Amino acid sequence: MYSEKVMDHFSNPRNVGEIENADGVGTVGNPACGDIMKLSVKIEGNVIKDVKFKTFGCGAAIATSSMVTELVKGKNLNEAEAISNATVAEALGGLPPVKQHCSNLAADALHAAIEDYKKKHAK
Amino acid sequence: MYSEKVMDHFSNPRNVGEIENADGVGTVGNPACGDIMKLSVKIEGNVIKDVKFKTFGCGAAIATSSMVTELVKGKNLNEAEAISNATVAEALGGLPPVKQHCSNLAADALHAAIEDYKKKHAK
Amino acid sequence: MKKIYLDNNATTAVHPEVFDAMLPYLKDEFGNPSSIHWAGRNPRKAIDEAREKAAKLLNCDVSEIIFTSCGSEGDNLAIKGIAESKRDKGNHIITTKVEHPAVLGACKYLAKTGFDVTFLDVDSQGMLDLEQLKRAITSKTILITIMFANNETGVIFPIDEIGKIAKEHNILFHTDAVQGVGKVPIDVKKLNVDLLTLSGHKIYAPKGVAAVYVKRGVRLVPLIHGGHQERNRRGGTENTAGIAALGKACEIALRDMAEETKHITALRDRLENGLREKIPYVRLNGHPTRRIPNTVNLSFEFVEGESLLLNLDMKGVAASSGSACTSGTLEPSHVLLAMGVPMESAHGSVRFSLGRGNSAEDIDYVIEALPAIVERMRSMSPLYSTAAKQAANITFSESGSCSH
Amino acid sequence: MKKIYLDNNATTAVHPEVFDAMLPYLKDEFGNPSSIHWAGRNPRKAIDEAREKAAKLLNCDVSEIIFTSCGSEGDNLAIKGIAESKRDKGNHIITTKVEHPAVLGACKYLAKTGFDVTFLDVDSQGMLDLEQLKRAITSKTILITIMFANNETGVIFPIDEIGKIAKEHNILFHTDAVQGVGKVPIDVKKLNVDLLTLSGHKIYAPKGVAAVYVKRGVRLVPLIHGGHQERNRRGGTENTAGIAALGKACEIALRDMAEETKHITALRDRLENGLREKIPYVRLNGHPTRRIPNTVNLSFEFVEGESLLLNLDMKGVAASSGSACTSGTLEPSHVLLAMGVPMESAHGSVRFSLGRGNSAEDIDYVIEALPAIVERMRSMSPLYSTAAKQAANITFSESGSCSH
Ligand SMILES: Cc1ncc(COP(=O)(O)O)c(C=O)c1O
Ligand SMILES: Cc1ncc(COP(=O)(O)O)c(C=O)c1O
Repeated sequence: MYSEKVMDHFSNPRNVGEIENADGVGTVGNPACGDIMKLSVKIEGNVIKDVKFKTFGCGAAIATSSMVTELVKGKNLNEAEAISNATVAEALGGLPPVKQHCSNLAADALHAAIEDYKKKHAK
Repeated sequence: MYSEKVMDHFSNPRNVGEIENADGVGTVGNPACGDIMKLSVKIEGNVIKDVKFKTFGCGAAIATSSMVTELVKGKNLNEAEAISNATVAEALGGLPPVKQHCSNLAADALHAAIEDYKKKHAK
Repeated sequence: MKKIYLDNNATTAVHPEVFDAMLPYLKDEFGNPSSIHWAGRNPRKAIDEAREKAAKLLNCDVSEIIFTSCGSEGDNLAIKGIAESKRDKGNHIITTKVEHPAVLGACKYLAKTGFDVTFLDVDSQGMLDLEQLKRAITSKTILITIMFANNETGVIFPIDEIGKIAKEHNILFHTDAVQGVGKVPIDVKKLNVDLLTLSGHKIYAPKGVAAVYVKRGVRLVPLIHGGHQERNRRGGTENTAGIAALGKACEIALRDMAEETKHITALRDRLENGLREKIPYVRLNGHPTRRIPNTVNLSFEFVEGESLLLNLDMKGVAASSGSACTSGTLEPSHVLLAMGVPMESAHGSVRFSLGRGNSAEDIDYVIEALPAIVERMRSMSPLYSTAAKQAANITFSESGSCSH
Repeated sequence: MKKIYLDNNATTAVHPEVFDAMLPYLKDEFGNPSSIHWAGRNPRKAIDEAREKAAKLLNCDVSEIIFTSCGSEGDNLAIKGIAESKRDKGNHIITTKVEHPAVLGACKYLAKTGFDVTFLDVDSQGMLDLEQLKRAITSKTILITIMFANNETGVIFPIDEIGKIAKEHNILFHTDAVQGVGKVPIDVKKLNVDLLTLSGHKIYAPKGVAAVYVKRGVRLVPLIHGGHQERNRRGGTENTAGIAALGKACEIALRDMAEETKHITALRDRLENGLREKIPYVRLNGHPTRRIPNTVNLSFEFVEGESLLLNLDMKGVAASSGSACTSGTLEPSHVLLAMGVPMESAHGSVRFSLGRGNSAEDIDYVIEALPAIVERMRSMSPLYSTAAKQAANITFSESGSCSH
């Protein structure tokens, strides 16, 4: 069902965990689909220095979480905001049709984390 | 589909042919079913001395024709008239269900031949 | 005893390559194709590949193939599925009198549930009158279902022209191509058909698997509701082994058709000519040329078909009868009757349908054996005068009833 | 790699004896069972014998068995066939919320075409309330269709009692016994069922064959119209090889059931107890005792089922998820939701279904492997606090949509 790349990220997920004293945290999901993602970021200047995730979800959910952390690390906020769920799916070499709508929330989690950072920062 | 006995009578039918100057001839059938039987009898006194058949029909039709000639030879007219299509089928060890209604006209042909004989005789 | 199989329109032997192709799925690769674990992976791949092969044979897209369990299911799915999905557009269906019982049965069923069905006539050679078809079309016509080739006579209908007529009138067109696929090239794109049925066991796959082509965009109500299989158009765990077999059979059909057709046509013509030369009073049922290459249907006048078949069988020759005596009813073939063949001749018909396994020796054996059988049966027939060597004059009283 | 198959409710491996029983019909005995010649004779016999074996397993008459192509076809035939033939008597059908998609699909389809369908609830252990059933019956109720055993949880319904209720009210009763047959003794005479579905590939026959028991005198409209096969109740050339296989599988089921049940129950309990001992926060989905002997459905809280299955698969263990992630939709199991299992737990369910091929070593391997997998997945789960070893407190914004 899944491509090799998806299975690689699923079985060896990058950047699992939670950043203590994170600058931004985004938690998104939909229990009906069975996917909940929590992404935390460390931001220095305008750049994402560190990022970690925790995900409750299927293979696609975990792989996209892992992939988005790889994609975003070292990127500036503008670049990070430009990453879409489609970007992530593409970077994984595609997802099975049934997984395209749901289970592909990693970019949403990232954006939520950045928003959270901005909100705190704005204060 | 057919029992061994039916197949025996089908492949080695007894008393095939037509009796010249027969005392009675019965021809019955139903082209829709694809069976037409012609039975001719030679009668002496009250007894069926000889009997022959010609049949256009399926395996069951030919086997029943053959069997009825065997059953009836040497019988008197009362005995012959008592032979029914069921008697013939039974003597063959049964016919397949689909063949029980049609294709089992041999006794009808016999009765028609006897009737023919009686009609001529009555004159 | 010699065994000569000339009943390939009834069913075919499984091709050895097809057998090999299905074997793994009856052994280690038994998993459910919907499973995500190791056991389901190769079965899923097998189905995907089979679908590609079937699509290639018909020149369509993989998404346009629905696997079913038999041609009859395919016909029922196509006809009832379209009837139901188009019910609000109209309730008129056009078919012919010479369809296979699966199509006739589905249409007669629909006729009982509020549909209006026109059964077109055929002429004495089994051909359709396209003007009659055009006249039958009404504003309520939603489906035309006409077979590609007749199973009893082999007659091929002008599917391309029918397709054009259907298209002009914006009516969906289904063809039961169970006897056409694998015997003549069929390109659904060129034919203008919207739905097409094929059956595995007529093309050297085993019984239990078939397929329907459904043109993209054509929606039909499933016959078997259930799981998501076949894109929600046919529920039920897939018959992986059967489907893999069908795929292989389609691949072989595409590969070998040209060559096999040459081989089979030559043998069929040899049989047809040989028998007609040796036996008087033989009638060809069907069209002399517009016919699938493997089929010849002959009536041997004055004798009945089943008797001939039994006698042939005793000599190891398997053929079948237009007479449905063989199949649980005693009425003569509806196909031959629709062609106006007289009752007695209809009952005297024999269908020889050849296949890739046949040889010239097989054919010569039949040409050798059958004349004596026919002669013997004629000598027993009250309809034939042996002395005059022609029809006998007889009258008879009706007896027996075919309805039971 | 070790391969351990614990997904026997999805499908089973073909039993070697079954394979041997079907082989001849994929080779020399390829004839059409309706043919009168040599090629049809043994296939016909094979079907007759298979019918006897199936009838013997269920304790019914051979005339009461209809062979079909899959359990889904059987369910559709039974439900739609009765609905249609009883339409003039009433339009109400009773079923449950936890039926297989084949039954639910057929019922929902009927609901769209003018039938009124009641979907009964189940309690948290997946059991039915018979009082609710009784209350649901109206003067228009023509059919009750309730499964014998649930495919996801293994829960067995009180079919005998339901049968009595149906009989008292003179309502026909169909049971989808696809997961019951072969696992527990089923005697249709004792159960008061009028129709019953079984499927070959759940009892070590191949995919592509199944059967419906239809009590003598019960009339149903065919799903597949066509030839005279199956006493005019199911058209289509018979899948001889599949039917012979199903017959053999029924024979083996009858012969081996008692012994296999002992073996499989012991292993299932060993698995269930072993996992629950070693892993905290495990929920048993279904009834602890009223269950078919081979099935256990567990939710591993805080982790998602598909991830677990993928991890198990990487270790060679084939199991499946109540979560339908695996089968083309993302909604969690309708069965578990009907039981009131929370969304997250429903998504975290794993069904282990054992079969005759399993050994104690298989089970111990899983008991060994799974705890580490669960722990690792929990450490990745935002719903679980690794430090506190309990549920984490989280809030999240909804995103994504399951409907597509
Ligand atoms: C309870 C139940 N009913 C029906 C079916 C459908 O059977 P099949 O896959 O043979 O169509 C299944 C299995 O998939 C089942 O578990
Ligand atoms: C023209 C035609 N249509 C449909 C069928 C039905 O196919 P199946 O036997 O696979 O149901 C057949 C063969 O029996 C056929 O010859």
